[in-house]
Amino acid sequence: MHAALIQFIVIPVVKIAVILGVVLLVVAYLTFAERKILAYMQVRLGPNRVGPKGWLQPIADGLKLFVKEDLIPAKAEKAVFLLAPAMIMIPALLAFSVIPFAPATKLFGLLPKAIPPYVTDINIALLFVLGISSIGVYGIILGGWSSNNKFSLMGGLRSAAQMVSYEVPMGFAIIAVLLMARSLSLVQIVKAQQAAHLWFFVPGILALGIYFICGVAETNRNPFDLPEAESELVAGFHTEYSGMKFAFFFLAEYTNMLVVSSLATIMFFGGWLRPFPNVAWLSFLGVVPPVIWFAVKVAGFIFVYMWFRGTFPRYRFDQLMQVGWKWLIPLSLANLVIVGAGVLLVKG
Amino acid sequence: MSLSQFIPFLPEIFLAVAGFAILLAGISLGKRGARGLSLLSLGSLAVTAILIWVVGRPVEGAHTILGGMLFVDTFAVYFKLLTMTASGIVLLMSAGYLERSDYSPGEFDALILFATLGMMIMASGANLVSLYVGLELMALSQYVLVGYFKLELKSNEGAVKYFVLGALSSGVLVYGISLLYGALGTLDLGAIRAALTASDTVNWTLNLGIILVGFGMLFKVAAVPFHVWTPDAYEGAPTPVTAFISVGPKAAAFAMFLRLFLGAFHPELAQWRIVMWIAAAATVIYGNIAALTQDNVKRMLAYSSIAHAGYALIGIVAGTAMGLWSVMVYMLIYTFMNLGAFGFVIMLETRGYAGERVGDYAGLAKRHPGAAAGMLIFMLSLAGIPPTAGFMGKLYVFSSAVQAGYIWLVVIAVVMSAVSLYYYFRIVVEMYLKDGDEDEPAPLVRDRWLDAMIGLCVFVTLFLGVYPAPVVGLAQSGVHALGLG
Amino acid sequence: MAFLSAHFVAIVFYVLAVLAVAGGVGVITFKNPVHSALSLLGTFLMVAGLFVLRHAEFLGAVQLLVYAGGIMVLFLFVIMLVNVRRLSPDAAFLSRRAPLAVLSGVVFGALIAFGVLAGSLGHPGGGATALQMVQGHVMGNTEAVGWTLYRHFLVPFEIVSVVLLVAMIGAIIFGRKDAGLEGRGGRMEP
Amino acid sequence: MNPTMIPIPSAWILYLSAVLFVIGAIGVLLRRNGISIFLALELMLNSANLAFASFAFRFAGASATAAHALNGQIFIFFIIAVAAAEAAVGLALFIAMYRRKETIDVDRFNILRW
Repeated sequence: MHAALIQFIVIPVVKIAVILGVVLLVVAYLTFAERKILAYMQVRLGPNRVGPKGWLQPIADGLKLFVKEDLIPAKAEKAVFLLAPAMIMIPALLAFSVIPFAPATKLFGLLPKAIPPYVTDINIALLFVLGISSIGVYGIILGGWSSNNKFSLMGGLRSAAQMVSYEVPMGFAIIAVLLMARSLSLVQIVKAQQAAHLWFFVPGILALGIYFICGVAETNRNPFDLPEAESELVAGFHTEYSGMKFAFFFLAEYTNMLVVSSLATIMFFGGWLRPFPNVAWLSFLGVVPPVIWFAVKVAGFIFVYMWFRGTFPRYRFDQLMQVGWKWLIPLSLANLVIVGAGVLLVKG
Repeated sequence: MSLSQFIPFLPEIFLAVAGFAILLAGISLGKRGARGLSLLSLGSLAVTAILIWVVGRPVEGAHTILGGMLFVDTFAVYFKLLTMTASGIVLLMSAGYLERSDYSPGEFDALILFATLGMMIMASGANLVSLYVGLELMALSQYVLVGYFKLELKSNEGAVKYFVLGALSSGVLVYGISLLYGALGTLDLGAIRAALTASDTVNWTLNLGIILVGFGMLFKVAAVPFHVWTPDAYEGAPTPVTAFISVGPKAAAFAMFLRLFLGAFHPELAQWRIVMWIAAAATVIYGNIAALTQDNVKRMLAYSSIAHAGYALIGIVAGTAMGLWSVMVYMLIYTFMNLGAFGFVIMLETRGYAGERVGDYAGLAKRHPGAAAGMLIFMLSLAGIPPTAGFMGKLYVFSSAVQAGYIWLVVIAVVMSAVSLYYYFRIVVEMYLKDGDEDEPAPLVRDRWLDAMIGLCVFVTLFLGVYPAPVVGLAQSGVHALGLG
Repeated sequence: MAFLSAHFVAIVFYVLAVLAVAGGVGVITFKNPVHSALSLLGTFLMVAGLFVLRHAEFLGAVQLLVYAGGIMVLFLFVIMLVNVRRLSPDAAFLSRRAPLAVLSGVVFGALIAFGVLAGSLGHPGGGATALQMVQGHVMGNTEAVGWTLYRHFLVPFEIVSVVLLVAMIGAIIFGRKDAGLEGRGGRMEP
Repeated sequence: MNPTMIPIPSAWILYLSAVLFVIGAIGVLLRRNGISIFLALELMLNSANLAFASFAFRFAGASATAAHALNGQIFIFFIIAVAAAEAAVGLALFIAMYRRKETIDVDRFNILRW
């Protein structure tokens, strides 16, 4: 009985708590990282007043948002208005329940038996993440609608169209990975890359490109940040939000970036695997724990996100739709055919 | 699954590809290509028919293909060719109509072809999954076609009502299928029939499932009390579409109806017969009574088509081999006579919805004796007066019911046929006995293709009225496919 | 604790079922279509959970992706686009048809319940392995569904692709604004 | 799943599906707004899906019917696909009509009698 208690209640709860804590902390510092990186790209200093070199800035930001007055517009649809931030944050965090950061570990011998550090490994993990992240669009569309503000509504509707459109090529790009890995389990996808002696970004370079572009669009980041386009929509769907509720939208964006980057790492860059995991003379790289390898790769993708933000101008809405429907979807279909043929040739 | 297994499926594959090609051709040809596209579509239907004749015909021993998804039998071939003929006639009738309208013909023709594909699947489905999917393909194409004139409010409204009720009926159908599946554990028609034959206990899950599937089918054939959509959809739709949905989809729905109820569910005949009896009687009575008061010809023909569905249902109630082939024959005859009647409505419709009122037919005989004579023949046939085909169709259906012992149903149907004379002859009276507005006579569309198609329908209606044997023979060969007789 | 672990499935079922029914009731009672749609979304999510409970994991994910992530977004999109708030309130339960509708619904429900009962479907049996079997090997629900779909149900699968094509044609026909056809234009589009 | 867990009877889910079906049917009869009717219809389709899933699970338990167990899940797949297609067409239809008429209240269609 006690074993069951530990196995089914204690361990999962601890895991969930740790992962939630780490993710939220990382997300908070992502905002800091973004400001710093943008600052360096624009030859500025960035936040540097709170704490040493500004390192306590996210905490100050959090405090500010927490104590700020929470406004609800008089004619807003109150229940939905309150629901919207939750509906964007919860799916973003839920996705982390299936993302494998590292293989099962004894934590340097601290644990009696190896325990996987991720919450669960289900055999439809990839579909689950896709499905969960497609729920995220509700937060935006409902937030925009319930604010009773035309600009917010336009932002919300734009976002709905954008996210639904870009889900299609994203799905096709992911199918290419599935063809190579032959599993929907994220753990199995990583193991397949180990077994194949090849990270999937090599045969799936096109899929990676499509996936990441769609990922940028799905997270409403520059150059696809039309839903919040400051200059035309005065911050779009979250114009009317303030305080903690605004913080939720803000953090959800970064959480989603983290999800997209983690998935990209897992599907194309071998997840927690060190570079060349099967080359013996490189085994000294194994000194670095797998979770660090994972973090480094994810950080790379996050940097690309911020790089985009620092360099690209925003698309116009019709251009955005054109890119999605006329370029990415045909391209991803073509990629699917190519990868499928390749898999057939190699594996028979 | 080897590639050679797909050979009997080639007609369907070809039609799908052709539909897609015509869609693309329509985009490049634009609004001027109505006639060319119609011919192209007709050509692809013809090729499909030839393919059916070459590869899609039943072979000894192999009754289902592709893992038990589709039947290859004479019943399927009969209904496939019937629905394809109906689609072909509609395509030619609609070319001029579309030319006069502002709407592009490419999507129209493609949708007709896709709907035809759906009907072919309905006629040959051997599994509830393929039947359902075929039904939905047909239904979705129809919704779009009914609303095709999207700037006409009537077209919009007809489509919305049709869509809402159609979706409701498919929901009911699907729930019925789920209960059937729950009761029997299979979706395969052959297996369902075998299971029903084997068991002799009354299973309520099963019966409820059959009834719900029956409701879904009654909706698709527009039988009372599931007819509500019919007048609105018929009146609102562009007239060629009305002509189309009144024949092809109805025939396909009856094909599926027969396949299910006289094929798979036949062992449970005693359980569902009473429902069909009531539906048939109600449909015949309501359709004919409601048609009496209509002033709009399309609406009148809508109620008339409800009544005709009722007549055909009588054959299903009979539940015998003769009931089966009489319904098959009836659908063919109905297709030609109804298409002909709608052809005349198209002819009188110069632009928009003008020429739809009964009064617009006044004095037609004086100005256009040929057209009036043709309309007279279709009205006679729809009313069931010899020597037209309509009479023969009714004769077969009614005698099958008499043989099965359903005298009262036949009495009701005969009485109601007499009632129907009133509204069919209202048009005849308008045409021959009334003087139209001499100053401003309703113009008539001169379109040689339309004339030719109406001529074809006149010919078939008269020919089958005096010599129905070939069609009866064809239909009778389909009886065996369903395991009756 | 023992009770909890033994009746885990039942507890999950009850929670999902109650929420699903509550969502369903919400769909038909809320006056604002947006609220109806949201409550339907809730029901869809619960049904996805029930699919997983019945070892239809793949379909649970598809339900999430297609229904929750696609169809309902489309609904909300359209509701917001046509600005249903401007319509008259949907005072359904005040109409005189209400008692009739509820009565017929209840009768129908009783019929189904009776059908289920009389069909002696109450037995608790059920198994997961047959739902994960691919050619005699237990692999997983996704693999099994995929295998059956492409092996046995290829024809309907192909036909469904045509159905989706027709849906696309229809949506484009109704949705597009033809410059030649429509005189108005200038409508605000997102 | 823990093998000591007590499974729930299939009939429960069937009852739930019947309840949802009836709620949907009542909704279709009561609502007048086209989109609300359509929402209720989706509820009905989902109830059928639920019934299929339940039956499929039940058949998977008995060796005689296990071979057909997956067919139920396959049907759900097709229902979902068709429902998506229907939603696309139906909603586009509502939009087209709204553009014409600025209403989607089915009772207010007065050109054609209901």
